[in-house]
Amino acid sequence: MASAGPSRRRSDGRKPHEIRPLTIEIGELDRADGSGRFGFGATSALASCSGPLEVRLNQELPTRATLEISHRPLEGVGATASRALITTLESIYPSALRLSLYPRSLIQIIVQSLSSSSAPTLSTGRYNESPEIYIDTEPETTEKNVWPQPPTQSALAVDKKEKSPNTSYNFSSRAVSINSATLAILDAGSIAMTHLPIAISIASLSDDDGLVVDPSIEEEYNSIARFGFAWSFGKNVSLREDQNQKDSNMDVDEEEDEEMELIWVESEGKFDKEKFSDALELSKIACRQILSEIRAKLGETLECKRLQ
Amino acid sequence: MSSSRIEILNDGGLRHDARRPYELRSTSFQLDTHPTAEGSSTVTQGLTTVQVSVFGPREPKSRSTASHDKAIINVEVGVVPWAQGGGGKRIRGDKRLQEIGASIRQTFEPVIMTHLYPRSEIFINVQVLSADGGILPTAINATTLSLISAGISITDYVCSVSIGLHLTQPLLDLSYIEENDLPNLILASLTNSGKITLAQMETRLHLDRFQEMLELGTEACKVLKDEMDQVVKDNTGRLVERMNVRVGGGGGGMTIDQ
Amino acid sequence: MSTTLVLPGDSISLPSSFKSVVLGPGLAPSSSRLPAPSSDEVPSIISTKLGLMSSAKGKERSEQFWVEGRSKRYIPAQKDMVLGTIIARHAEGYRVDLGSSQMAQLDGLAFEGATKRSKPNLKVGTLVYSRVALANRDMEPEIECIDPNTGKAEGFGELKGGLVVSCSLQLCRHLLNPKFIVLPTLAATIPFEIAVGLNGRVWFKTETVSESIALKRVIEGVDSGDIKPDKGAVDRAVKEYLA
Amino acid sequence: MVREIDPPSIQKEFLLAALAEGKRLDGRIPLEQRKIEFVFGEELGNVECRLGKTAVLAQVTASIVKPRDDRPYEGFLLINSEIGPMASSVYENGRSSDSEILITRLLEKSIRRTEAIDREALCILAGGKVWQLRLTLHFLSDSGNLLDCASLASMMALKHFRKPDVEVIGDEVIIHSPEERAPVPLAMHHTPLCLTFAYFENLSPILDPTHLESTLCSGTLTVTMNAQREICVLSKAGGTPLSVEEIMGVVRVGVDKVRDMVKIMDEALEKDRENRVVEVR
Repeated sequence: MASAGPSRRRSDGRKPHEIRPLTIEIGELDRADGSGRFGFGATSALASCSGPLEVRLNQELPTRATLEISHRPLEGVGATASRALITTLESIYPSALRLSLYPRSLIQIIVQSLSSSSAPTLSTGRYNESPEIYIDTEPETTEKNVWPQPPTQSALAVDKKEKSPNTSYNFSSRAVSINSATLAILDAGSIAMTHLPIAISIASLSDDDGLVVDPSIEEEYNSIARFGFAWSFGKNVSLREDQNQKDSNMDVDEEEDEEMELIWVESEGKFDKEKFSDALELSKIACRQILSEIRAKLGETLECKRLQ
Repeated sequence: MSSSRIEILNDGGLRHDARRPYELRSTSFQLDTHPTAEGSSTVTQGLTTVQVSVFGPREPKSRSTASHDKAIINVEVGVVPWAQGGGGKRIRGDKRLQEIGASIRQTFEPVIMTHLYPRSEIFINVQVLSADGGILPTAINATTLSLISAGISITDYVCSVSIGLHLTQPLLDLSYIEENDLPNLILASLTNSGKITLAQMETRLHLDRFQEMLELGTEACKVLKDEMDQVVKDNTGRLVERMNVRVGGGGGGMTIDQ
Repeated sequence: MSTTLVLPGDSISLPSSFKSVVLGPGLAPSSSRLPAPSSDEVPSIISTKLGLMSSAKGKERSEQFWVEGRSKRYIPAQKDMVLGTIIARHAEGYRVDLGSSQMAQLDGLAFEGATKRSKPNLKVGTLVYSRVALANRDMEPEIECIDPNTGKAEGFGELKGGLVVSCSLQLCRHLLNPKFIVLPTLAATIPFEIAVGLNGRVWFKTETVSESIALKRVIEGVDSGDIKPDKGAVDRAVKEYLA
Repeated sequence: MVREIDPPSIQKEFLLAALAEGKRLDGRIPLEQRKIEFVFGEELGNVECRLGKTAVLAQVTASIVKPRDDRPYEGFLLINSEIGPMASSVYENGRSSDSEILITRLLEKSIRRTEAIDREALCILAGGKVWQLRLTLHFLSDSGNLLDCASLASMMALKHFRKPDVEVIGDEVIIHSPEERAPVPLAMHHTPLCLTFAYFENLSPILDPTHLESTLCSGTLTVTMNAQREICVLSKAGGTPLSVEEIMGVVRVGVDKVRDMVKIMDEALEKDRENRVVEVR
């Protein structure tokens, strides 16, 4: 089993803390006010943002804009998974946007997952050396063995640990949805944002090993613990008084203008506090790296569309 | 339905209900068959019966949809549960009914002079009482008659018929069994100008046969139009008599040419 | 200020050499930790939009700063010249669509020489060039077709014939700027009449249809970045589209 | 959510004047289609099709299910074509508008009822196990003519999709992974493609209307044809009445347009096959 010591390579050749090549594009969709596509390697999502639009009477709020977030899975995966993803987004964006500037209007954010969400299913769908004998099938569990299987690297001899059937999106899909929504709002340009949510997923493959940043579908599936972090970047975004109160182990290192606040954490699996704080640190570095890549790519895009 | 294959056309040239290929099913057109509607009509073609009642032009329920310079046409299509004969394959799902409703609405939008009734709504309720194939054509014929009986001004009769193709022999006015087995084309045309307002075809058909079916369909629509026209004239004739309008001396009066 | 890219949340350091600083769209004091009113510390300014930092000399040595971003959705602002479509007509005026979240009110009397009895009679669907008289976030915007201080129409009012093109708000701002060379270059080859609305709509009228189509394609080309906003590229595009 | 607001009336006047001169607003001639582009996804059967600025994503997945009792040999093809607000804020998640119903029904007719996919070939074990194909369509941007773009995306996704090779011994079914045996393409009888024409009062019809043109047109006619000169579906619902010759004229134009589109699709498939190792994943 490729253990993930700091120097050891992972199954797809990446270093443990290395992120897959990013896809960052804005402004693809013609009819939406803003659109953004974000991807970690093969896992990607496309988001569109429109607003402020005319709102229907029953949804109208007098003091702020109504924020309507919807998600469409790639293939008809259970509504619960996409409902959970919507709740995650609904917990992040109202604080990032200045909704009070646009009362009695509607802001629509739609996220479309572009990579299949179903992790490799646990039962006979697993390919290992001998062809799997395949006997019974119940028609209604069509989700169980769905082809095409997500890209599974060479078969890993997996000891049959008890795995819960996958009912929710893996963490890298959630992270990709958050980042694509952020790009879409940036591209729309019609909604004031105070800070930028950037997300990353981290997994720990086994007890004694370290953590891997931006796990692939395969790694995430075999991991014993999985985390999703979203940091928000922006000046004065963190609410703590900055001068005196230096919290010892959670020190917010004081760059000159960059401040970051943790706005979303979700995790599955067993881990101890020490592993969690390692993951937290790793996610901070990773999100900062993603932000700088986004800044570079957006700079390029705006440069070629400059009018002066 | 997968009983022994029913012969579509036997060697004597007759269809399964003993009709000639170009023979329409027996039709009966009745006007004013609904107690409260402004205009209504019940049309039976063969075993398919459709009752259409027209309410309007009236105050639209939701002000927002009303358009400032023309009437809005709303169509609702309903099927009574026993229309398809007991537990048989019911007309599946409301998507199909919604599609029929949308087709009727789009067919009659250019025909009804909606600019004469601004900011109003014309509500067309289509009820399929018994279904033996050709629901849409019968519904279109019934809608034309009910609009006439409601006194809503339309530019021309819209008559509709379904055409099938058995190998190379076109068939007119298909019944349910023929509709399932043959490629069928539903055609609605403005009979005076002979132009086609609606054409819907679902199954595969070679390009060369298509023109022949189109021409045949417009002919059939003209025949249907004459029959419907006759019914309207008789109905109006009776009304005029009952109102005993004296036919004025000289040429001034109302003459009804047979 | 060199044209640097700013992301929402970036703090902006303003050169405090000027008496007064005017914050344009896209900049705002970060509200999360305003300094206590007593302390003279200036609240830190952050950007709330993606775009390039821009600045210009204002009146009496004041300096204007704003973020020049791209966006398609218009938010009504006072004194903006806009192109609207009349969607409804009622007793005392018209409701006009500007492409923003709320429909604008156009009073029947807000026209040159309009009196209670002689009001202009505009049909639904008419295109109107007007000026935003009143716009704030809690009320429906109001527009008028006269210049308040001269009382003249100054080109406002109904626009007949011609064609409307939608493009980004940024391009509309630049089209209104005389130093932007796209329109003068076009005018050299195609004579046209034009009205630029800051709500992302441009109306123009030319003699022939193909000239209008060429104009439309050039404007959309510049907007999407396919045609560079310089004399050579625009001329080449016009020739190609007119051929 | 927001009711579609009609463009100013001068737009229609200009459009009609331009069409009278045989010119369209984006420089195309009346019977010219916009540029077709295909972007293939990571997995087989995932294709995004762009027709000008209109974009539709199609995804095919397969699963094994028990067939219907009265049709033990037939597999299933489910089509999910719900238009979400991403295409344009006019479409809402729950309610389906008229145009959405028309598109869903026409796709259903063009792909399923014309037996584009040989459903008997989807049978693994008669009465026991058959393949169920699920074609999900995502409408990304509606810049006019979603139907043609969706039908192109669907057919390309079905041609691009490969299902695992299956071996039946007695009543045991063996699924071979892509590593062992090359996945098998779907058996397809023909390639039906939709072509939508828009009509304006008494002007000649235009092919592949943009969003503005379809809002201002007085009627549309959609014909689905395949390369074998067969008409699979024809739908002219209302709008300006047409004579028989006009309809036949349009259908003849459709025949060779479909042949060009099939050629474009095959070239795109060929290009993708080269830089994608199909056999060993």
